[in-house]
Amino acid sequence: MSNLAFVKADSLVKEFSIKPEGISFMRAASVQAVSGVSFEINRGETFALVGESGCGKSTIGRLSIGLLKPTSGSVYIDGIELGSLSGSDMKRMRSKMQIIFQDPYSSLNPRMRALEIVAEPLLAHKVYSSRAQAMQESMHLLEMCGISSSLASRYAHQFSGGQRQRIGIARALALRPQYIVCDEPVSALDVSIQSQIINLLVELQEMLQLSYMFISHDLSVVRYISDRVCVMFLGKVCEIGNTNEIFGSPRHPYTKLLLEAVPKADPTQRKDKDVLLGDMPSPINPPSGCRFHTRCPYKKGICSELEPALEIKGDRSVACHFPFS
Amino acid sequence: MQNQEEALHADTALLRIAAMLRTDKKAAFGAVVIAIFILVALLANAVSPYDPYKIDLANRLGPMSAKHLAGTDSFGRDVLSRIFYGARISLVIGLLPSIIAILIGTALGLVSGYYGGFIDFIIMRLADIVLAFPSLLLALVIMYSLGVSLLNLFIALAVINWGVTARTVRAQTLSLREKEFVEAARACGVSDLAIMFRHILPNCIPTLLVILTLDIPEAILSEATLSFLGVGAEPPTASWGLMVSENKQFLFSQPWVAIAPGIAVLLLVISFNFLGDGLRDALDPFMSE
Amino acid sequence: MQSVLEIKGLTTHIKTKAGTIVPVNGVSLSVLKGEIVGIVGESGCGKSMMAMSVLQLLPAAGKIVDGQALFEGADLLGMNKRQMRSIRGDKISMVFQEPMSSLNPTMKVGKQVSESLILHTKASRAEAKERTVQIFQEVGIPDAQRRYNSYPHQLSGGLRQRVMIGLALALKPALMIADEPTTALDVTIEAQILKLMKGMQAASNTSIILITHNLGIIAELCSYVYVMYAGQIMEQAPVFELFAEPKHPYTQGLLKSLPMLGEHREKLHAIPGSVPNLASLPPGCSFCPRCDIATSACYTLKPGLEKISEARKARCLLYSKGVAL
Amino acid sequence: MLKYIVSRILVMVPILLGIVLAIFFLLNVLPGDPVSLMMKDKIKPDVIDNLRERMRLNDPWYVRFAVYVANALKGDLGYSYRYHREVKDLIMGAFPNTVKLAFAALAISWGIGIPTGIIAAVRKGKLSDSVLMTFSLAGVSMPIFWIGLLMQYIFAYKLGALPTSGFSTLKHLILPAFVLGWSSSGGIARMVRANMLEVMKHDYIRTARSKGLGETRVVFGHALRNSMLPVVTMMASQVSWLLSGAVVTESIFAIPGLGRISVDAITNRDMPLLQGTVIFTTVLIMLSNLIADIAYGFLDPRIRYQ
Repeated sequence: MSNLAFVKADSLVKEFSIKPEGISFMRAASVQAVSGVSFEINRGETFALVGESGCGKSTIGRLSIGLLKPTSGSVYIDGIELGSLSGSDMKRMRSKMQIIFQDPYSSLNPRMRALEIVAEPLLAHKVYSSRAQAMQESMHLLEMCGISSSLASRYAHQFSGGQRQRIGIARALALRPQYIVCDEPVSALDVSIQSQIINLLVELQEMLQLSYMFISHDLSVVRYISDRVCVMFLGKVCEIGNTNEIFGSPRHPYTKLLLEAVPKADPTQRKDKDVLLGDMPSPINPPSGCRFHTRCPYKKGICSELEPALEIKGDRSVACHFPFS
Repeated sequence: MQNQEEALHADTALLRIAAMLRTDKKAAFGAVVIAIFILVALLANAVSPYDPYKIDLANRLGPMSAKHLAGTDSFGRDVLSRIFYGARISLVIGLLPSIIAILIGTALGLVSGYYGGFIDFIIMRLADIVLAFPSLLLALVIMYSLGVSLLNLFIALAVINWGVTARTVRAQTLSLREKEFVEAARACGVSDLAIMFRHILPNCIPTLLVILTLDIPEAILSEATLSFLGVGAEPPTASWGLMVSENKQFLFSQPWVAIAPGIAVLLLVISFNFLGDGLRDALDPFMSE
Repeated sequence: MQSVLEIKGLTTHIKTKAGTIVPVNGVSLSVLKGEIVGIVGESGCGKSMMAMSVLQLLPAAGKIVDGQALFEGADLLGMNKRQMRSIRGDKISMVFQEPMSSLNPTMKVGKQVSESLILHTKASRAEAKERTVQIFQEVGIPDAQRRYNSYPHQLSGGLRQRVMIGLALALKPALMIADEPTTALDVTIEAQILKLMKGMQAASNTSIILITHNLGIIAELCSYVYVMYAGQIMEQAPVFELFAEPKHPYTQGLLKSLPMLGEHREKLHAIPGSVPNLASLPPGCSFCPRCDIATSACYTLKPGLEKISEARKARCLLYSKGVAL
Repeated sequence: MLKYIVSRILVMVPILLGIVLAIFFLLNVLPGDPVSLMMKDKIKPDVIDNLRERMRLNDPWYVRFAVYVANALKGDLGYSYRYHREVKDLIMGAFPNTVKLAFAALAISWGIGIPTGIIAAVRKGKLSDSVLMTFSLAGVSMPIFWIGLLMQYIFAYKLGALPTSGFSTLKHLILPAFVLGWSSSGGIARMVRANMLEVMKHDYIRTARSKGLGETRVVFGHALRNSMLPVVTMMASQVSWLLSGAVVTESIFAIPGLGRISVDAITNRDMPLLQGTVIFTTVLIMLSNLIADIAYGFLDPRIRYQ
């Protein structure tokens, strides 16, 4: 299993200091956005990271491609630890891993044309000897992602949200990466456009043998696109496993309630559902024991005292003292 | 929301400015007056009826007349010609030190915002220091220390005015640095320098333009004031501030001679202010970014 | 049953740099007493502008050019400012998408609610405060007495939206318009807010217009649905009928393009093209450039909203009598 | 909140030191030797040597700097060559006059600027917006010395209503305060207007309207406080602007204040006096900066309850 893994994360921890601006001598408080997360992503697989805001999923995505440095723990891409690489080796490594962003507006430089945006990574890595070749390749990539070449010299703002997302995907593909982090790639899109982009991502994966980390809060999309899924709560893993199994029979109470909370587009399935009470606890001051216990309807005494370990059973792991079976 | 995003764009910026000039009468007035002053300054020797330095003691403090449209000063020099020549000093002092200050401020602001940390701390404290001085007093001290001359005035104004630009560019850099297109460039292995020049700087340009149109009138006023106080241009230079100062003792007998150069200052400065306000309105989404 | 609000032929224009656009184009709808009516549509379809028109809260560039909005027998659109103000907040209230930006950051949240009570009921400060604390308790704000004195930034997103709902329901209005009330919230918080809205609605018999892009929310809450596209109502139907058998090709496409939680389909259906730009709509049916079954007639003829059954209408030439397709 | 105030004060210290250093450097290190500059060649060499010794000019500049700062902390700012008096006493004599002028000008500036900004914003694009903003902008666009002269000509000479110079009665204060106040009202009006327009676009204004509040309540109850917050921080830079303007105003109207002293010090090349005045003025500005920051903290609950 692990020799197949293309991406391997080992006990990742990431702390951010929250410092009042300009006051350098005051002691900075810190927030642990990611607290000891490990996972593996196999070649050609879609691994989904789900959870609500503040659960650390975007941070993990950035850690996994070296855009952020972990406070502790390590990331291996194709067996090589990112933290050990020198600047120039890291630059070479970057061509293996890329990222697609959520916001199709802020992810493209408003002062560049679509063609230049996609060509930029090619030029930065001097993939081609001439600029003209890079532009030609950029044109090809845009077409592959459904942007016709007649539009390639337009500026980003002249495209619709869906088209912009396609340009972002073309840019991510430019260096022929094997691993792509998709950070909420369809959350900002209209319903009718979402499925276009999802289909494109799936097609590209089949064509180019890509591994995806698919970060999303939309469980329906995750269910559709992913092979395996990791549910997170406040910087910790709740459970990891095969998507169909987790969605079919969640073992962690959070997963179960999260699934129930999603409004179903079918009025015949209306029911008075259990609503998860309370708010997301503060990451600055996380609850003792199991981080979910303040909101968990099934909690018992031990939950507030002892943090449950991630129990691994086959390819399914769960971190709960009293998991559903 | 989409409209605002669209506004955040380069080639629409020019269109927006053009549209602004068409609809904003005050800004259009400003642009026209500035253009006239620039023409007068360039062609001063052609449009001036007299040599601005020619002393004619027989015609001292002459009234407004067909021969001397704005009268003559205490040395009998033609006031209108001196005002025309004075436009040169005001425009050069208004434009060049401001541009230099903006270049300095932009460079420091970019580095400060992009790299952060210690270098940011140092640059920002320097900016705090420059900004905490009352600008006129700082200029006085610099002129005292370097000696009175137009060149030194030039240096003083450039040194004083970079603070605001540095702070603004830093703030913009900080917010742009977090934008996903900058992250994407980093993920692609684009170098820091290329990110600063290709991704950050171009998105700051509209803001810089607005700062420039607000700095220029300040600089013009500073030159006039310092020259008035005797620590700017030196006699017999035709500088508007100096002209008021030279003739202020005749204010009650021959008011026009002291007042006319001030009208020129007012016209030029208010024109820049009108244009600057128009630009700010037109480019507003950039500013609030 | 008696209708609370009856909108007839509402048309609103907005002046933009690109010319005048028509975000609301001849919209008619009615809301019955105690009913939750859903308006669903994608970005730029005019659903928010329609709500703003009803309360005359349009931005300065907007103008209502035609139509009526009969509320308790009186036409809202013909009212002067003073009459309109006595309706707003008291008889008709609103809940907006962003609870953070919708609350004044420098005013205590309690005061923001009691302000409205004082204005409309002439209550004294002390009475208004007492009533506000009571309302906070009703909308499930824990520690309501203390929260009265909180500022918006001290509350979580969910609590802020509870404050907004408390504000909207403070005076037991006949109608509440909720514009994307849960879009900015996490799934579990969304479920809480939806449950709260449903509960409050049942208790006070307030009618609700629920504006959303999320078909799931429509399916869970509404009894009757209007589907908007490019400023027009494309289809209207009771919720069960709409989801069971959508009549308009746009509605059909939308429903098919949703990845469903319960199943794993091979390929998602996608509506091609982009969400329409209101500044450049096609001459015929506004949906025809993206429609699978459009014929040449669709490009020239503007379809009317045709009655299909007692409770249903659809704007498609399929249902227009006397048009050969 | 206390943490906020303390941090603000601590941030001030290095800036203040930097400013004193910068002034000291400009006045003591750059132009060579103030004594020979001052004395030209009128005095015997041994007198000069004596003076140099007394002023510690033979010490390296950083020693002189340290001595200067140490003395300044004790309240000793040196001795004026020109007036043969303690710099401290001269400053203390001039300070109240400048304070009077500055406060009167501030009152006029806010009195014109804030209402102008509010009305212009509420009536954006209307005639009143245009007229009011042009009036305010004209104030910033005229050189203070010129408008001062113009006012003297009109009110003192032509109408004979007000005195041209001196600072003995309240009447003397009217013209200079108006000149200085008008000239800084433009910045305030611009800022209030811009903030007001910005704030009026916010969602909570729409919420306030959706409650049924009248437009006056919306503007004064919800928009004003939020749009005045940045204006408070501007107060500090306004004090800086007023003190700069006071230099010119005091010269024109012959008011014995700090600005007048500094111009005198320059014309007489009285370095210790110039240095003392500039440093004192800068400290004043830093203090008003601090007050503005603290006021901002109190007014904005997002900082107060951090």
